[in-house]
Amino acid sequence: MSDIDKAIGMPRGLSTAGGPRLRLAGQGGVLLLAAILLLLPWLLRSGFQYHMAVMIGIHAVIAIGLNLLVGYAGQISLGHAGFMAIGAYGTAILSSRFGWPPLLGVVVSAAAAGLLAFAVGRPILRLKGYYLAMATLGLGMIIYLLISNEVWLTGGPDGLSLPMLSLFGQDVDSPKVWYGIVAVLLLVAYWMAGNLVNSPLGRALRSLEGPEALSAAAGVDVSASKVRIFTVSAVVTAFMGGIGALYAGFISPKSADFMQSIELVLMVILGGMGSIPGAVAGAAIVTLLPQVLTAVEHYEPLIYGLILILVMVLMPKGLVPTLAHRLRRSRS
Amino acid sequence: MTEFLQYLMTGLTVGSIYGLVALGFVIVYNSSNVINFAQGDLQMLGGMLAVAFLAAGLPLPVAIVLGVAGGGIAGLALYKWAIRPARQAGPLALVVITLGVALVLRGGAELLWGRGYFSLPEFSGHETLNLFGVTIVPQSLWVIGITAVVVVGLSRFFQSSKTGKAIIATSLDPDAATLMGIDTGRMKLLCFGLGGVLAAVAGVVIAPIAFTYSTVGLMLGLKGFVAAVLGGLGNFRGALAGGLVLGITETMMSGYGRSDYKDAVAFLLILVILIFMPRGLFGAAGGERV
Amino acid sequence: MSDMQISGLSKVFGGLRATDDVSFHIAPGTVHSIIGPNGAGKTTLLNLMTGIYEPTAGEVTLGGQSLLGKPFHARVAMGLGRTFQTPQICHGMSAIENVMLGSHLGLDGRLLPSMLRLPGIVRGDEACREAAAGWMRYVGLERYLDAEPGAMPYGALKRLEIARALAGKPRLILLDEPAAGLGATEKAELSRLICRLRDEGVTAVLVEHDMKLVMSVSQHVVVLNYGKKLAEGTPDEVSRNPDVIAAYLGRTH
Amino acid sequence: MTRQPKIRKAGVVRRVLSAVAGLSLVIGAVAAQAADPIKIGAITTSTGPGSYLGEAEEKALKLMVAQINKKGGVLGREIQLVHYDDGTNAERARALMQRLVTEDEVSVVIGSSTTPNTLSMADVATRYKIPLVSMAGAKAITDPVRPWVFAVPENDVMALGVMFDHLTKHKLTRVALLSSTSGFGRAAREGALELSKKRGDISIVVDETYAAGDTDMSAQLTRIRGNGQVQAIINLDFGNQPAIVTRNYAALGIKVPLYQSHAIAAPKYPELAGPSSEGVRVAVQPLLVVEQLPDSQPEKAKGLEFRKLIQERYNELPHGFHGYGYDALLVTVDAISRAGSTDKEAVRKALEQTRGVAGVTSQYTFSATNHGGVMPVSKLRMAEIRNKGFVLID
Repeated sequence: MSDIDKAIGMPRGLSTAGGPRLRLAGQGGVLLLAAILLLLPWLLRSGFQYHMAVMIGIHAVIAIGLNLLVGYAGQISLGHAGFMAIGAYGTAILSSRFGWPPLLGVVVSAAAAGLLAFAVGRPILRLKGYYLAMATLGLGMIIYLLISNEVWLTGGPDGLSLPMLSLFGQDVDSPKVWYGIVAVLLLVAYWMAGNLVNSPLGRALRSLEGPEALSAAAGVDVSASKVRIFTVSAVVTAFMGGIGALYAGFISPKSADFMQSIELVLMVILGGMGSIPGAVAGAAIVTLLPQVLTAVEHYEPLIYGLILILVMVLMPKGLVPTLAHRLRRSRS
Repeated sequence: MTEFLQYLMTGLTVGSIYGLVALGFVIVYNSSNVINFAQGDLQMLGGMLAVAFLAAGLPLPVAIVLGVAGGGIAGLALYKWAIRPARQAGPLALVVITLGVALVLRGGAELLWGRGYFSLPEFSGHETLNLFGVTIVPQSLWVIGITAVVVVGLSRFFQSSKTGKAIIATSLDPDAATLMGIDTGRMKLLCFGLGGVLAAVAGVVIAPIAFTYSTVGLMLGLKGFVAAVLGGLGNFRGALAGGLVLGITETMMSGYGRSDYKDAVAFLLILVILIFMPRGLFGAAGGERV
Repeated sequence: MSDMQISGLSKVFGGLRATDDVSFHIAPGTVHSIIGPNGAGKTTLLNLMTGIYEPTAGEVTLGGQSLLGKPFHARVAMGLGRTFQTPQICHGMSAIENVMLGSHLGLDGRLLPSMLRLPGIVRGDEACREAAAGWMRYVGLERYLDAEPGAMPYGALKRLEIARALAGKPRLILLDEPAAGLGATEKAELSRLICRLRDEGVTAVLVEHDMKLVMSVSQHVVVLNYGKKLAEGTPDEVSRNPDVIAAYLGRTH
Repeated sequence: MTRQPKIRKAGVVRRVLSAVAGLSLVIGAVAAQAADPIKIGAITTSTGPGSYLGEAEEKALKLMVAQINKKGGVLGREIQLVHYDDGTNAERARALMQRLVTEDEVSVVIGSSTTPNTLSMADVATRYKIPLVSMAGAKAITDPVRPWVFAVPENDVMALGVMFDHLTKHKLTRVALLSSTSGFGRAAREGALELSKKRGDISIVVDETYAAGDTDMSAQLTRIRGNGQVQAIINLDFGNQPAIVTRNYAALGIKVPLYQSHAIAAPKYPELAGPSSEGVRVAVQPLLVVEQLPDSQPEKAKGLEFRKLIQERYNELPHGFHGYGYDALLVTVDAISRAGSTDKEAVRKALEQTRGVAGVTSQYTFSATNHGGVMPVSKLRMAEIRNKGFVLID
């Protein structure tokens, strides 16, 4: 037995300290989220509050998917609203014009978005930093312009209405039922993202945020992995875009526009890059803020802007990582 | 041919504006690696301030100078109160901060001046010129001329003045610049101010043509960013070239193709350029250092 | 039978011949050092071996198989390991996760099972974690298992990189200036680590400035100057070679 | 010994609490009967590209609600306006509509300023069965009729008809169309193409578009200039871009007349376009030129009064979009007072029974098959810009 074998063989049980704790933390997060989602209905009073909860849930799933790309793999995208719109418009067109079952429409649209992401991913993801931001922005803008201009298919700026989703022969129009659906989706997404991040594949993806040579030295096929995570996030985004369109019952090109892409990235950055609970928190903030700020009416952009500046100055790593860090420090 | 020249003239004018905004992006980016999303709104501020000063009874040239100065001061303030306090933050967090500043500027302008459209008089009357059948608005010549002066002036500033050289040194290697006794913080501050001035210049020269209003910076800021990246972030000639390429492509597309896909074609072109030239038209080649 | 064979390797940048017709072979289970003054083309040569650059001419083989045209990560899959002059560490992961990253090649990397955390993934992950902990112990980093790389000293990061490279079970490991920036004690530890690797049959290629380290651990030394191979042989032979002395002295004076 | 008082105390507290709760319930019910305000929801497009419309409407709504309350409100109750700005975003308009209905629990909603936003809100109105009175002008809003959706402006096709009539009258039958690819421009362009086909007297020989945010339309106008057939140019858009078109048109020295749609008919337009706008023909709301109307016109007296109010409060001249805000509120309040309650179905019925209610832009008569948008004759007039002002022309 060589030293190496001994070294690998010996520390059984000694070194796994990090393992179970990390995993428990992940599952603890899922449990905590489940508890929050179960208790929240006691706090929600009006239909509108349910509506906001549903919107936060939809955005949170997208933010979790986008966080895999932006926060963990370090690849910026300013074009994800385009994928959201592909999901939304695909679902709308397939269900209202071709009479497909809405959920099938969602799945097929999400697959189509994935295919597009896969096809354009390789050349685009070779770019870095702001160049990548530019290219994804361009991709998103092209999708947006197609949607705004191809009126015969998309209805143009007037938007499109969607049929109501029915499950088991029942129309789903109550915000409470939607709350349930979205809560389950969010839990699944949260759990799956946590699993992915802590798997061997996840580590390979997380290494992409560093220099390429680092990933390659670990045997990670950099460009294939980037395309893979880009595709995953596109599929998640488009899927939730479709679900969101079904929920809203109406979509317009606004959902594909540049500002929407910015808002999605904002969720990831405000909540905390590379933090799954951060993505949920970020989605909640970005979704709620404009509604809360209707109270100050004409001061809305001013105060929104000040909040962005303050949060980033005081918590440069985003809400959840910064708070977690402070908590840890105050404990020790 | 006349048509083509007419389109070219329009493209040059629009492209010069894009180029000016892009220059602002580049200067700020070079000094501190930040893409300043408030660039477009600084431009709005310049235009709005000039309009406001004019309305307050000041003569046009004075209003213009004050508008430009206002943009510069806002740029300095942006660095001092929003960027500097967050200097340990990552690039994306800084971008979010500039986004916040953009909203503050926009919101502030709406509170002060409302959301209406405002016009600034042309700098030298509105008698049009006719050259080879091409109609030229004098303001277009102002736009192109001022852009040319700014570009020449900037390159001389960076090449020959001591401060200019210090800024270049800061952008190339901040640590080395600090060792050489350059106050890099001051240079960054200066660059943000300069970025604000450039944006405001763009805002002031375009206001007589396309007017100014609280959200004017949204689209022009985006176009300026596109031009800056197209030119290869970090390069003056590139920023200007990126702006001109973008402006001329758009106009030609409007003239000869379908205007509703003008922007789509521009973005497609940019995608293709980036795929073949991953660092833009004039970007420094070279891989990652390991 | 050599582990790595380099024959007639050249790389031209513009007009500069950064690597000029270099040939040598690396025997299995030996420590092989590449030395030379600054700018001699050592890093270029390493980058040619790992596929960051493609050569203008020549051939590189590992275990008899050609490496040409294969990207870096594919060469890693064929048994090549590498560390870097300045440690390349993923700061978003804990120390042990960085090492685990090194062994991801042998594990199940399918997307859906990873997301669902199927039993196979869990088993692979646990085994990989244990192995990684083993490697960290092996390089003397057992104190840092769950540390954030940002909080670790420089020398520890360099060893962390070695652990990561070892976790990929390479047949040949390229160490790019492992001693740079280390203190005397750390250098001694490094020297012991390399000897231990050698004794266990790992082939190592060392690019290093620290002559004391090179002379104490290497079986074979290649000297480069201006992209060309200047000399080659055992440490003793090389250090007595007049060309080598001239090259080094010429530089210092 | 020590426990008993405690228990008794708790009992007392509970009793007091429940008494207070009961009392407050009673008081609440009484108060609701007496002075519970009538909640009217309003969504306007006060920011973004459509702010030009929504800001004016918002001002008119707020001003007139205050006026009504000063005079004692409706049904003896105060009106409470719950106003939101949709930022020219249809999805936001929809979310806000949802909020008005389910959170603010308003009785009726006025809004929004633009067609896409109204259409996105119309679905919610239908789903929650709440009356919606729109201030946007596309035909699609009231045709086909949606039971819960009404509109005050005459639709864009009618407005185009006024321009077409004028063109025909002056024998300018070959026309170049220049429109924006925004929602309004696109809908108006389609309306114009359809109308020209239907009427047959106007032929559209050039059909050019430009995108929102474009700062120079010389290219399109150069092409129009190059077409020898064109006898007039129609520009369909709102906001600042028609002013740019006007400047480019003047700079290129185009000789054929330029027609602008009613969507830009406001004092801001000649101010922005400057001297270039002299001689441009615009379809205008009577409110804009109210002093030039004959005294017999029913809108005149009301219009002058409204103008005074707006000028006093905001120091600006009202134009058609202020008028739409006024009229939307007027029609709504009229329906509530006739319904005698804020019951949604009753208000909807009352809206359908609106007969000859005189607003500042028009008189309104709705029915089960006409929810607005169509009038017997268009109220729009043709005006020309002279000396920076709008002057009615034949």
